[in-house]
Amino acid sequence: MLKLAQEENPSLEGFQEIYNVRLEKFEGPLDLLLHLIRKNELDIYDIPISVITRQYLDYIKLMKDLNLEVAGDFLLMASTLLHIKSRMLLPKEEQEEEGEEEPDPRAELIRRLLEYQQYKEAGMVLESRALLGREVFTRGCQEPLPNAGQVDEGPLELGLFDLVDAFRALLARIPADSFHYVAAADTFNIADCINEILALLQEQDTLRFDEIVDEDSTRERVIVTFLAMLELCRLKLIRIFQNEPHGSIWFVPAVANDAAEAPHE
Amino acid sequence: MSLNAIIESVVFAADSPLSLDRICDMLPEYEREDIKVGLKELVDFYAGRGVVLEEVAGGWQFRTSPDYQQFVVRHLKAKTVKFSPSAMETLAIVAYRQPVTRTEIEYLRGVDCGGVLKTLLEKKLVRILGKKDIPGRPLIYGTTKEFLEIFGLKDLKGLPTLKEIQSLDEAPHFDQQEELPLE
Amino acid sequence: MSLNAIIESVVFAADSPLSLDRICDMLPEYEREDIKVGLKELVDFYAGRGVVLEEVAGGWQFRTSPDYQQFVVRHLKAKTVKFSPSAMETLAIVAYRQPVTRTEIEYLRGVDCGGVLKTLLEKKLVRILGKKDIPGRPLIYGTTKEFLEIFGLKDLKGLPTLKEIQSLDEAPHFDQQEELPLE
Repeated sequence: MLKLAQEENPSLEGFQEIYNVRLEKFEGPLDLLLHLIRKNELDIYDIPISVITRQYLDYIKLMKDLNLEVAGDFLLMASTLLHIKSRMLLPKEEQEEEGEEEPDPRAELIRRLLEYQQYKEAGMVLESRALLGREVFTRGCQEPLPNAGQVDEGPLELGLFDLVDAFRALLARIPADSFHYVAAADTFNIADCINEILALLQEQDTLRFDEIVDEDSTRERVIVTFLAMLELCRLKLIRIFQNEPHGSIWFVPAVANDAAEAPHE
Repeated sequence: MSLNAIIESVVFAADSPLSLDRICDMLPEYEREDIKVGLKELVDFYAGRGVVLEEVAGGWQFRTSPDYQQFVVRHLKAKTVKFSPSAMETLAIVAYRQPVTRTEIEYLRGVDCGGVLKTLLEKKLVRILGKKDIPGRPLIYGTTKEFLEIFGLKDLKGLPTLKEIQSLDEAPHFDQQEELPLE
Repeated sequence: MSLNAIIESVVFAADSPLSLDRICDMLPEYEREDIKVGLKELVDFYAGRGVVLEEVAGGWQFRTSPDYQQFVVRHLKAKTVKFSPSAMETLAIVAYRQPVTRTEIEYLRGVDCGGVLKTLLEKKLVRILGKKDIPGRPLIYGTTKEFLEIFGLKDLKGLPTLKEIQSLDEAPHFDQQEELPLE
């Protein structure tokens, strides 16, 4: 959102006087609500919802009048406020029909506002600390050390984001069709299932089919697991056993873990 | 050759904070207790000087004292660390609520946080901890060691305590906010 | 605020040795003679410690005393290892595409990966899963348990998907957010 200095928009003066709203940079709808509450010296625990809703909507309208883009988050809050307002207007009897003691429709909003305020403030407290690179500095010169170049023992320091980011960068370089499919998390697929089986086989030498699927598993999951198993078998990554007809299906890794086999490519 | 001088040289030469464990590993000929005493003595020795010994991000590091900022920055090219209010709000939520999902952060802030989160990930202040064990398995976020280093925190327990939820009129008024320039 | 502490902080934070001229330029509020005396006093103050103030290459710099070199070099082994972009990329391919052959990795990266793969194998981040049942029977690679440990993952399903990371760039998804209760 934008902050507009009054002098830049003389035509707004009247509007601002009437509504006592000043355009500022707000971090979001909660920030704006807190501002309105503070400005009107309202009790946050007992927000006069119709007052605050009206002012909030006025603010949104002002933004629109100024052709400012109103973020969806602000509109969403507007509808939440209207919803709360309408619930407050419901006659008591009707509320009682729905169940026992209806909680205050404002309760959730109040809790969010209080919590938001707490974190907003915590952010400011953090920001006011003496920060490395701003108030404090570490040694600037490199310590001249012998053979500092060839070092690769010591603990690894890696982040997941770095890993995915590396992959992302790679994909950006590569024509999309070289990748048939890249992990999707939302549905259970064969690739996931293969990974899961491989991961399990890292921890144990044998695995039973019914360890992976149980009665609660969906039909889809059972089929996918079975297909994954076949695929692994085809890749000669696992071997499959069945001791008796209709008995448990057992998997064992086709290659012993970390076989002494060196890459001889 | 005094143990304190050894600790001093070792901590000085490291390019990130050295934990007590690491120092002990590096100096197996000395007792952990003696190393601890040494660190304590060094902290006292440097107190009030231009360079101080501090415990940050679970380790020990020499840093300039904030008192001398105005002089130190004179020759450093302005690579000033700056955080927008939205970055700080998001960072505070991640710091205090970790492990936390994006949905939770967005609910708390009331706005979309994708862009901010990505910036925080890129700046290595926030990291992906893994996935939450709930349907949909959303990613969960937490703060990094760099976060502790930059904010000069010993560990997460060293985070300033959150103000108890109180009524608004008692809360401080953040007047500085009004000065925020147009982006 | 003593001049000596100011000089100390300024020299410590500088990224190269600072000449007397330079220090004088930086501290115009102090006399050159006083700065010279300050430097001299600091040299004496640090003499015999683990860290000393020295004049090198025409400038002043703090460095570890040569007497403690034997301890300081132990660092080299204790330093945390960061990965090169090529190692990261290769690891990412193995993680996301396993089981994968070297040819596939090289096809994707467009460069030879023998060296990087070997490093990853040595670091136990990647392992040989077996041989692929195609002509030539190439080795196939996958990630290890150590890989999961280092990244703090419970299992491979904990890997963030590209879709999830990309969603950080995407437009706000505020509409789904409304009903989500926060625990």
